[in-house]
Amino acid sequence: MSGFSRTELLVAVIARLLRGCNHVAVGASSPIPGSGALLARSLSEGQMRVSVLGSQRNNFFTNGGVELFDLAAEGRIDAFFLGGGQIDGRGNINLVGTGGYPRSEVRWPGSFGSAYMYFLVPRVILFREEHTRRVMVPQVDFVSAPGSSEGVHRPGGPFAMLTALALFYFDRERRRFRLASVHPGHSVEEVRDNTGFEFDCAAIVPETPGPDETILTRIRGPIREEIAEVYPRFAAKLAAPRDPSQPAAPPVV
Amino acid sequence: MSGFSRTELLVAVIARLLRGCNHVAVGASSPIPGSGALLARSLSEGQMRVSVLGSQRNNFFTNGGVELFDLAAEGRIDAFFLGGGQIDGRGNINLVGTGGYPRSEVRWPGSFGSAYMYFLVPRVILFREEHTRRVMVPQVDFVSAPGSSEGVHRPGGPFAMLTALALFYFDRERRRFRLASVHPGHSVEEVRDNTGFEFDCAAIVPETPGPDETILTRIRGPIREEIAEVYPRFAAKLAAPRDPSQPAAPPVV
Amino acid sequence: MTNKMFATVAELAGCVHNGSKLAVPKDLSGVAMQATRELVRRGVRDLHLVCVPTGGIQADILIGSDAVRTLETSAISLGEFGSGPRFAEAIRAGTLMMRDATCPAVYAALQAGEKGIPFIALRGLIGSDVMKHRSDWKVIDNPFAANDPIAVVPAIQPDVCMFHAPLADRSGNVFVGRQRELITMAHASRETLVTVEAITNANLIDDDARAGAVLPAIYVSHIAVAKRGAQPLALGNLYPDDEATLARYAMLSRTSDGFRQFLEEWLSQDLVEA
Amino acid sequence: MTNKMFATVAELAGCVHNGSKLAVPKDLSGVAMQATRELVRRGVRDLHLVCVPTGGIQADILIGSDAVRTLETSAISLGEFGSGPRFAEAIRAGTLMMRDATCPAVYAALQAGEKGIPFIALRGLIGSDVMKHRSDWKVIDNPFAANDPIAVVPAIQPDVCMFHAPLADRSGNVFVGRQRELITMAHASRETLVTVEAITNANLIDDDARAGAVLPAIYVSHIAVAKRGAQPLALGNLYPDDEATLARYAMLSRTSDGFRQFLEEWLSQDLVEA
Repeated sequence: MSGFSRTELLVAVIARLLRGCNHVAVGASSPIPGSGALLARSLSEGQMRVSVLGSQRNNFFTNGGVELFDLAAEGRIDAFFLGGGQIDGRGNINLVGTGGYPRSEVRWPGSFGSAYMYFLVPRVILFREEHTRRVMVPQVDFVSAPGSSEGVHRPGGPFAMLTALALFYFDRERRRFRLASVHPGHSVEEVRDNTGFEFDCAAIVPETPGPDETILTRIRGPIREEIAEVYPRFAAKLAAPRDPSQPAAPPVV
Repeated sequence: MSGFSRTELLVAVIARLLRGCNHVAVGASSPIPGSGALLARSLSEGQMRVSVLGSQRNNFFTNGGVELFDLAAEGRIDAFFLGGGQIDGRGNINLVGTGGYPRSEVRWPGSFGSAYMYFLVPRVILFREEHTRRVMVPQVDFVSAPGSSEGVHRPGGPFAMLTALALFYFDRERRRFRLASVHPGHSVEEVRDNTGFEFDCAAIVPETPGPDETILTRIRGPIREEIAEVYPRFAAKLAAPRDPSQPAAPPVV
Repeated sequence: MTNKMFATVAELAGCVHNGSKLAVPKDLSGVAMQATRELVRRGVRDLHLVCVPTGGIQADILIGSDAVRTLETSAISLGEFGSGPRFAEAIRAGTLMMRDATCPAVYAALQAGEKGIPFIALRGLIGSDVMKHRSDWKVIDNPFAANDPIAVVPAIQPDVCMFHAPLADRSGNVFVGRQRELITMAHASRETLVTVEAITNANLIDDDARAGAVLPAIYVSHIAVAKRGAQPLALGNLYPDDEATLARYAMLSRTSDGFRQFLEEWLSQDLVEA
Repeated sequence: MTNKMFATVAELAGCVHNGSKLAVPKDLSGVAMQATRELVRRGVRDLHLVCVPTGGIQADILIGSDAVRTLETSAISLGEFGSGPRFAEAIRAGTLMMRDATCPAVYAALQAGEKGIPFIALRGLIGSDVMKHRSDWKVIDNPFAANDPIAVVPAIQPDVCMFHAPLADRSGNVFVGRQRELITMAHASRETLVTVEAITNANLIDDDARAGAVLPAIYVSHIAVAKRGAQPLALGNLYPDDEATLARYAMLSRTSDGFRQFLEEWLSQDLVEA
């Protein structure tokens, strides 16, 4: 990795994943997805709307907390982000906890809107920086939301998964992840070693392209300023290039 | 009838029928029920709220047109008014038309909220000035809302019916009207001659008590001023005592 | 996107296509009468008109102009000027597919549309002829209680809704004030067409006091300025009913010839300037 | 009625009885923290706490104080300060009746409560363990389409809801601004308790700009003035999070002793003056 930080790479990748969307919504505690969405918007020449939960400036909701969810069901949200304390190879996510339910040994906050948004938003991007076998498990302990469904109205679902190591696409037919690219400085082996489930993988996996100078300038300038409204501490770190460590809290609805 | 007009009598009777209510709602095109409700409130010493559709001053709704109906289902409306192009002896009301359906020969505006409010508001007062066999029919041609129901959640229903001739109570057990009083200047025979259905009737039926001087003063003063906000032409007539003819449009939701 | 948002009244009315399911608000909530005149001028046909939850002169004129194939409403009334004559005539003639409703059912069905759920339950209704004649409504057993039949109505998701509001901003946000059913209607509709009295340079969403009563631009397809655009109907505290015109309509439209005369006068009127 | 409407914060909190189903809003919407302190001081017990749709420090403190028997929420989180330590501990200890939800289900169930309908349908959910563990939720066949199973959730009608808002008027109307879920919550609840920053002499319902964002007095049981009543949480644009206190809570509450220490400090605080 040279010339840009991991965070900047992730922001740039997210912006690419959002290309062509009319409306991208970003949930709470999501500084990198939020920055990526704002970058995508700045590159869309006025074609994209972005709603950032917790923002005043980038949040047009006037119907209370329910509006985000109603918008999703109306088909007016094209992309959304979810995370997971655990994610498995079928795209199931767990935001609730491990070691039994309801008396979980480790209890996380809860499922938020995942059990709904994952079904309704066409392009759900799973974003979790921590890429370890602790997170990427053979099977989640609790299904906050399943990766796929049968016989159920489901216009939405997983589209891609982005981690600190790599980018995956989700193949809805095969119900499996496919490794799309590995970030600079990492290898397919490293990805495999740190993933507790099987995934599809071509013989040659490209490197994730980093942001070019134009993109970097936008991230460090206007995007940083915009995201500072909601995430001032994150924005401060974003200003300092080549900062490889970022808080790893899972994004949530 | 002496010293007060028919309208003033009706307003006074309505106010009596509303005694003890916490919240009375009045629908559109209802100047007499509206005046009665405002009078009842002025007599309640601050215990009663009144919502008058179409009023700015006496309408606290902030959730759009649905709020009236949601309030009813929540049990937050104690009394409401309905009319009917036809009313029958079982309390069924018809606001739709006569002579076939959907190709009715005579078509009225429609059922408004009656098919809902009649089920949910405990004290529905049927108010129709015209008391003729054209209105008071053996059986309505179209049931906008039935007078009673079986095996259905129904906290509400008809409580009384007030016309230009008389006041009836509705007996929910027997599902019939009972003549409560006949207005000054009219007789039980006249009521019977003009009613197309059977009703219960004691051997001696009292005369409907008219408003006393205190009540009349309120009606002609503050109530007239308040109702003028919504019904200026009605209020102008209300100022002139002993005006026996009033527009006979059925009250609607 | 925002560039194309602002249109003339005629352009805006041009977005209501023949055969559309069109939702319009009740008289007190902001009726786009100027835009309706453009609809009639254009000779729009085969509308499925959904009155939210009742209609007045707007619906009666559209019916009289043979623009409506299906009518879904809880009532058509000219208020103190009586029933809708063209409506009653069309009923007698049997030229309308009539779907009599009840006000809360229209609201609830739009709320279902807004929420993207296929149906919603509603109390009342059972045993009424309104219910009996709505083959698209059903009674089911409340899944959470024994012996509790309850009506369910399918969501209404109009192709387009059209209304008149006091104010929009340059981003396309629309202030609707107390008339929150306009927001529900727009949420439920695929397209939303709004005529407004004026456009402000301020951003309505940024205004803490007003924001709760603003329809955000994401729901709005087109906006046109139409000064006194609800006349002859009232708009909130801004202007009252034009009672002379409403009375004249009520009188003339009792006959087919009279209605045609009213229409001619109305269609030839210039836009009223504020 | 209006005479009794205005109370002290302690009197207001006294209206939340042991065993009540209590609804409270998420952190950004106006949390009545001063009133919550009075609840804890009084030692309220056996609450069925409904977080709309998630909870934060308020819920975690109530859980740590053994005030909660049943918890219905889509999440408990201290935001950037991590998970709720007392919540996680109660889960480990098995002392909570846990009803994990998902945000839109909480909103939809309250909307059903507001509408007086016994249930409401909701997309999603089917196949999740959230659904699997909610024996009070069901899947039915969409009565209007073949092969379309859909989740239905029963209405939530809280005994009481409690929140903090910027402003009330002397008639008991409360301005909630963009936080419209507060209005839904109050509509659905039998009683509504509101602490406010201030009371205005103007009538909020008469104000055309604000009226659409006002909770009318008919829904409001009691109002108490509590200056900075949401602290340490933020209130809209009026004041930000008290990050020092929130961080201190997150740190101390990791242990039961630490939590008790925080509680002692918090309960002994004087009311913060604006």
